[in-house]
Amino acid sequence: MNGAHDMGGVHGFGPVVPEVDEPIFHGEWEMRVLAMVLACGAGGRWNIDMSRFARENRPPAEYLSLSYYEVWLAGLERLIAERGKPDRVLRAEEVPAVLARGGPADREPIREAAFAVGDRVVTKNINPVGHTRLPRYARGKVGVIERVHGFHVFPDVNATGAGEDPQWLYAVAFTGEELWGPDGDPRSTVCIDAFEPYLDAVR
Amino acid sequence: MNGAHDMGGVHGFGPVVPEVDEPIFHGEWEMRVLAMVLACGAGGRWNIDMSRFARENRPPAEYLSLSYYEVWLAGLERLIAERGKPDRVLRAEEVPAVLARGGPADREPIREAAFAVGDRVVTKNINPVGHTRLPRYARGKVGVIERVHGFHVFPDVNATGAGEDPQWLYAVAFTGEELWGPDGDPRSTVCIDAFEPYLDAVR
Amino acid sequence: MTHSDLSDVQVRVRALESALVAGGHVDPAALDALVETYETQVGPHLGARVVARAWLDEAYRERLLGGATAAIAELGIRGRQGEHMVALENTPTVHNLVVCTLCSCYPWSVLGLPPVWYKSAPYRSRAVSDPRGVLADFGVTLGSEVSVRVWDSTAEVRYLVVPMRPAGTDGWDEARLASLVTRDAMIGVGVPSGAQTPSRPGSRL
Amino acid sequence: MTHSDLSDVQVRVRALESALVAGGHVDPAALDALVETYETQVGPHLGARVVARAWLDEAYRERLLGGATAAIAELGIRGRQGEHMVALENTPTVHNLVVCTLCSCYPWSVLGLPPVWYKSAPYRSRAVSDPRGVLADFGVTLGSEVSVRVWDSTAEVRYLVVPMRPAGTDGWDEARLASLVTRDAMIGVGVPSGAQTPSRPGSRL
Repeated sequence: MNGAHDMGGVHGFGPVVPEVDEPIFHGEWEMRVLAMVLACGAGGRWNIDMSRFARENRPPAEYLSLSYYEVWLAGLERLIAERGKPDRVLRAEEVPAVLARGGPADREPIREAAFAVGDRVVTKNINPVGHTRLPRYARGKVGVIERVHGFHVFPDVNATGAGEDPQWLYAVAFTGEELWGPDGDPRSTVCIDAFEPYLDAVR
Repeated sequence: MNGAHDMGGVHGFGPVVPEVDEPIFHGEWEMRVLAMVLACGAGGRWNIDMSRFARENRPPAEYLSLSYYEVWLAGLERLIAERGKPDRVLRAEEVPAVLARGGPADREPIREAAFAVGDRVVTKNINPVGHTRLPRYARGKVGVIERVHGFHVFPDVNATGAGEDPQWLYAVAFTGEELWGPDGDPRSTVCIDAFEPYLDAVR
Repeated sequence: MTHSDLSDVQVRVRALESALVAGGHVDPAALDALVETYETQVGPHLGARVVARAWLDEAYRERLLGGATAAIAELGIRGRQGEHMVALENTPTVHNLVVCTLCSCYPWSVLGLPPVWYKSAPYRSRAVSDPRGVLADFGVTLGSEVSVRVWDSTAEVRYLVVPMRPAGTDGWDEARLASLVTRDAMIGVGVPSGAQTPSRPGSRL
Repeated sequence: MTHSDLSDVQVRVRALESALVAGGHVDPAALDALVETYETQVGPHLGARVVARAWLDEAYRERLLGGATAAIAELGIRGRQGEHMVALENTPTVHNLVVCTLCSCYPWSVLGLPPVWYKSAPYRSRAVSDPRGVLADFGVTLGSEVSVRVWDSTAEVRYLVVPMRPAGTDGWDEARLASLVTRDAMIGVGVPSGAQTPSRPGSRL
């Protein structure tokens, strides 16, 4: 979705203001939100792409007025309301192993990659109302395949519950000028990680 | 600027909800804001493009949380703070004539128009931090000149105080598919009013 | 908005007006005159006269479509936010819809001040990307043979939609026809209020 | 945020935890273990070990740049939000900067949880369009000969910046070198804390 979460290139937010000696959490409640999100995430009712969509899919004014862990809390509340409380309980003794294992997104490739390092590609102009990981600023832009990351779960489909539909994933590099025109930094490039369905070949 | 005001194509705001038997103003204060904006606007300290930039140039969360007349109030406060109170006073007896005259934006052309109805053009990809009237959704897109409106004050420059720098102004039509890709309505077109500096010829 | 927020705004407005008036920067009678103009004089009844005239008078219709600012001025209608008018005629196969995605530009001189929904984020965001969805919010469904033309008012040109004349209005005079022409129809999110059936076959609008 | 808002959030968090625990959906000891992990075990000291090892051991550096997930796992470092690691080496002419514009993806396994600024709108919006401006916010100025490569973490790949080894650190052991490697340097918004002069001529970073 073209939501407020898709912030790349938006103006007006002001300077970055790092906090000196920032604590890991700002208040007890942030700890509990983090822990509940991780524990419930291990519960099997939803996947990480559903989680991201539950966080981002809200009115822009609301998204922008909430702090990071408030967005996480709102997302968790929605996931539970829509999909139920976890029925697989993460036990304390399982925590180290579950965190160490993480949630790898790579899958065994079932076809050849369409692109190789150095290929020129153009990103598609898509504007789905659902979840996507192709940011607005990088749509319809010509770039170069910088890396082939592997064959990964496709968030646009996985977020809907229709399966993992894994796809080849690439780092694609764009010049600052391609992304931002004359207002771009000519001595910068931006790489995004783009799934093959986002890309067309440039002849 | 790529601000929260540039809303075309953003998702998540919900349905349009018309108010039944809506009054012209919702409260006395809205009337006074409208009137002060018009009266001070006639005061000569700023132009309409400076006014628009004063309204839109604020943090996105703030812009989205304010009502329309609250944005107008905030803009007026800023204009007065930055440029001073009007020194030319609009008198009550002048109001009918001033409103009837309005503020025409057309100027005597000093050069030929570069494009004619039917020409194919592509909008530039610009991302200025200052004021512009080329919305994000219509950048880098191919369209057709639909109308030649005339030779009009150029807001991008006029908003800075550097003069009117008038330019040819065109209605440019884009297909839904060109703007939104496969998520566009194939039976819709969108016309924007675009100044010549926004446009390149498509050969 | 909470009550205390609203009070804050009211306090700011009063303080600003007091300062402007006290310093001699603003004539309070001018403020009253401005409010009175938009509360009682300027409104969609003006645009409705233009539309009704175009329905009745083919020569006027042609002048309106060829140069709306002058044609509208023929009726004594002109002014701020209507300096550069363009009239857009709906047909059985083309429906026009007007928006301003960047702020809320609107043809004040013929429609008065815009309603809140026109200035709202839902309308400004979706009119250009999902115009049929927006029309559905207003209860308007177009046939598949109708293409939608959205006009995003990104400069100082202001647009007036000329809806199709409803069937069953033969012989009506201008005032009676004007009474059918709603504000929403002239923005493109409605149809004339008396329109039961389209004026020409093949349209469901 | 006002105090009453914060209380509302705290109430919601407590209510949710109570309901989840009471229903047997969540093990409260697991919540404690999760918090404890990210408060005391996982943090930038892990990434600093990786960087220091790469500075000291050319073969390790090559393995890290060729396949970071496995090379990092050699040091016993692995896990959630670090399943697919890529190491990005800064050079006198290339500076790498990591962001996630769409949410706030971050290499938890090597850096711990992200700081607030990394998750903030100012950073997420400007890192891709004005990276030198963002670096200036951190007091970092790059010479004109240095190009910036911004990595927007839009999938499950996580990036670790390997900064340049500071000059004057010859003979330092891994622990001492690691003490120079700040979190910010591994995101790309800072330089190693002891870096007075660059390790190679021609760079001002």
